[in-house]
Amino acid sequence: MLDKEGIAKRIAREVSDNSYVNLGIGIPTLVANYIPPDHHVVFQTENGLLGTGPFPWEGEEDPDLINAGKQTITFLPGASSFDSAMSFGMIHSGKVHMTILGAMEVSEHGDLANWKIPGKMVKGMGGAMDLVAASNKTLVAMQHVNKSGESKLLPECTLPITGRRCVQKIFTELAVLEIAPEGGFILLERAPSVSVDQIKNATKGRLIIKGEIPEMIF
Amino acid sequence: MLDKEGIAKRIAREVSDNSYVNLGIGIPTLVANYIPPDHHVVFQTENGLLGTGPFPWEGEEDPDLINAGKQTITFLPGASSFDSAMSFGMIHSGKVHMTILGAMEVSEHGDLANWKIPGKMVKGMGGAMDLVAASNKTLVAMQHVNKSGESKLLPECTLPITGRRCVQKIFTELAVLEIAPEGGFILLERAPSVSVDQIKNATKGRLIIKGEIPEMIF
Amino acid sequence: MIDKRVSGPTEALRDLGDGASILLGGFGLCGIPENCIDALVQKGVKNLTCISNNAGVDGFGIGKLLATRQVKKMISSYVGENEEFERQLLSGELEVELIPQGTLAFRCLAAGYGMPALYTAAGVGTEVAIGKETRNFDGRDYLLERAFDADYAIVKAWKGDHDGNLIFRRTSRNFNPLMAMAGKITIAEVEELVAPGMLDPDHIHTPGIFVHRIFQGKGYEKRIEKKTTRKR
Amino acid sequence: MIDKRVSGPTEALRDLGDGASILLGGFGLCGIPENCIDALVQKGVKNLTCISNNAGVDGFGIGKLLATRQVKKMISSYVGENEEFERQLLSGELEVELIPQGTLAFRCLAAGYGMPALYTAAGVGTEVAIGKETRNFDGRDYLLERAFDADYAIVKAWKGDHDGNLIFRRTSRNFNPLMAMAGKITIAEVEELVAPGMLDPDHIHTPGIFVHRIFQGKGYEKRIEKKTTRKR
Repeated sequence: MLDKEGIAKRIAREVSDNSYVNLGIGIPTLVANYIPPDHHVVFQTENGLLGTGPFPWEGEEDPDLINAGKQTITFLPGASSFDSAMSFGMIHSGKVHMTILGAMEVSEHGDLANWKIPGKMVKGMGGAMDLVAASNKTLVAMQHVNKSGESKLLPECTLPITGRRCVQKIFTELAVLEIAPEGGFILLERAPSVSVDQIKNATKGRLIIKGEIPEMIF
Repeated sequence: MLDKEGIAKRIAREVSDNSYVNLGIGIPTLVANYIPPDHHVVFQTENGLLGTGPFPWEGEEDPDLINAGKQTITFLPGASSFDSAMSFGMIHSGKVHMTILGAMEVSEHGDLANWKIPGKMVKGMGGAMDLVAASNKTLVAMQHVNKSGESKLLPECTLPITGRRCVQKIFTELAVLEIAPEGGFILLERAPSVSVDQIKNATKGRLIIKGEIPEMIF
Repeated sequence: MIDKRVSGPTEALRDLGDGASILLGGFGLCGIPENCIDALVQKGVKNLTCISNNAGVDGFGIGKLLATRQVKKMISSYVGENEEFERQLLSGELEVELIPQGTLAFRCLAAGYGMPALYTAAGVGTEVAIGKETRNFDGRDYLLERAFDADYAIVKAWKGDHDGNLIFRRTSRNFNPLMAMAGKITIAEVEELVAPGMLDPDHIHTPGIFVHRIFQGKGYEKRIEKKTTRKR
Repeated sequence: MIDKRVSGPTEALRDLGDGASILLGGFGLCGIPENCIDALVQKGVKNLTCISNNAGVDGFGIGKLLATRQVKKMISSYVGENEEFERQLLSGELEVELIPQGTLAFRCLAAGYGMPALYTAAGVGTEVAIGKETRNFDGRDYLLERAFDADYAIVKAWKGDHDGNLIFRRTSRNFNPLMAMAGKITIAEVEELVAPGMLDPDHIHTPGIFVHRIFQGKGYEKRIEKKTTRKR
């Protein structure tokens, strides 16, 4: 079973060389730490910067320079700043190749729910509905089950959705899964020392198992 | 009867203090020379500059700095440059208060034709269809009759139109006229030593004459 | 050129009355018009509709206007950092419309560019789409979203000149240039106000034609919401 | 970061073949990609669809591509300065689509921003509206115009860096940043190519994400179409 760092590390392998990527809050943010040093990957933050760098040195925080999670950041040589329309423009036109974000639920058709729980305080969708609607690749990083032990991989989302048929792949503490074109979660990889049965038990939506399922490689 | 400079001089009186204005090629370009010195008027050129200045000194032409007529220009302190989308954005949103342009024909409903003569080489509408469609004020500067002596103020345009019901006022060598809401050219002013009959003879569309018509004041 | 200078936030907001709709620049607490928000609190105008990506935090940013119950309605994409906001929302005192962040940006852009509406893929098939036209182009669905039609835009820039030209710094740009274009009356507060000619025309993000009133703000706190650092 | 450098126009245009549609930046002869135009002539590709505000003059700019009969169709707003153009148009050798200048700009913007279409008031009730949807919003009519879908964009900037970030100078900006966003493959030639970090992020007009290939051009003539001066 993977911890958050492990999930991030596995997702990092999905990030192509020479690509532009938007990372959501939580596990996705950690992905940046695991990009191979010889890979050229530029991170976009949707509040208006391409080329985000590491956190600033203590005492060097700039209040005019934050990421979409409102954290103080730095920028790398070759960075560019822009307004929110251009930022979401490059997202919607698919120039941002990949978005990695968290989820409350994913359906076997690739529907995503991650912004609203009826009856609870709603914080808002922020940029998530834009990011998943764009014609780029959407990867989800999340726990396989919720705090009550219920599967988050479902036949249909029960929560209000963020986007329809937008998720390509899901990365959890147990497995890597891909959405099948005809619906269903294709099991691609098991986390180290996790059995197929464990994954079956934690997956409520249709799980598609073809042949031997390899263990993840990092 | 006015010459081109006279028409430009008369139009200059229509330009409000603290306004942004776009000038077309020909007579309209001359209007800039007659803005009262205490008036604050900023000229926009739709290829991407607010705050155009006079022509450069000889030898100081900058090929990267031209107006929409492709002439070398300068810019004034407080100028700003921008791309063509922002330029036409500020036109379409009505932030550019006034456009002054030439015409081949104007109809008594304020339709304008100035871009195409069937059978002749068509050069294109450039920015004219945008300028007249925007919710700002459109003034026309032109000769009252064409080279064949035919009126250019007509019941309906015979040439392909640039925009419908877009012209507010017309300034010719003979007169100042306003488009009536119900249609027709309201005669507002006569050029010096021009009679109402002369204007009647040169106007094919419905001419509306109410009371004594004053001579232009400059 | 045209001098847009006013003496300060009080003069800038002189005609802003109860029930006004206001576009407020900023993302989180980054690039927010601190001086104008304080002046709105002091002025005490009520029943405001505030359109802003976020709603500030308790006691700072738009949070100040929420504390004094001056806001009737918020239109935002994310409002998670404010307890008073949550209280008013749950008690029904505050009306909230949540819209995708890109839609917020594009609706400003459309207003600024004289476009009545725009098509975006964000929100298709979600509850955001309810009551809106969905239209298919080339096999993909899009929602028709209308341009904003707000009375005022209040933005904060780094530098500005007398003509209202604005330059923003780093990610404090965010919604500010878009909202500046979209307001019927646009008020800009700047950290540094300079004479015409001091700014390179090519460096200007918002041409002065979009700005109606400008002043140099005072005492910017620029509060940091989440200070994250590396240790040396 | 991502290195977009290529050796020159030949490498930049390596996969551009017969029948390609190309967005070409510039207004008149101001801000046109001189090096790439020469390379297109040398390459001899045929049946091109060129989308550019103007069509150059005889012997310069797109006029060079017209002289060699490489252009099948021009989409422009104004084409008045070119005799060879006129000859080919009247003889039926060349297809021409004239569109309003703002529509040209907005159709690029829409493509760059992932919007399938846009509404504009330009051309309503004129022959430009024929075959297009006209729609009323709040009492005014607008035309529905589609985003461009061009194979290549070829633009010219003043400065650029290895990441493809671009800065334009004065009115040579014009359509260049819009077309840069709209091309499926975008090629930028620049007067000065610098290392990443040499350009202030706030000064960049076109973020490098929109640019696929960049090189430093040579021997810019920057011909002036109408030299107008004051005498001292």
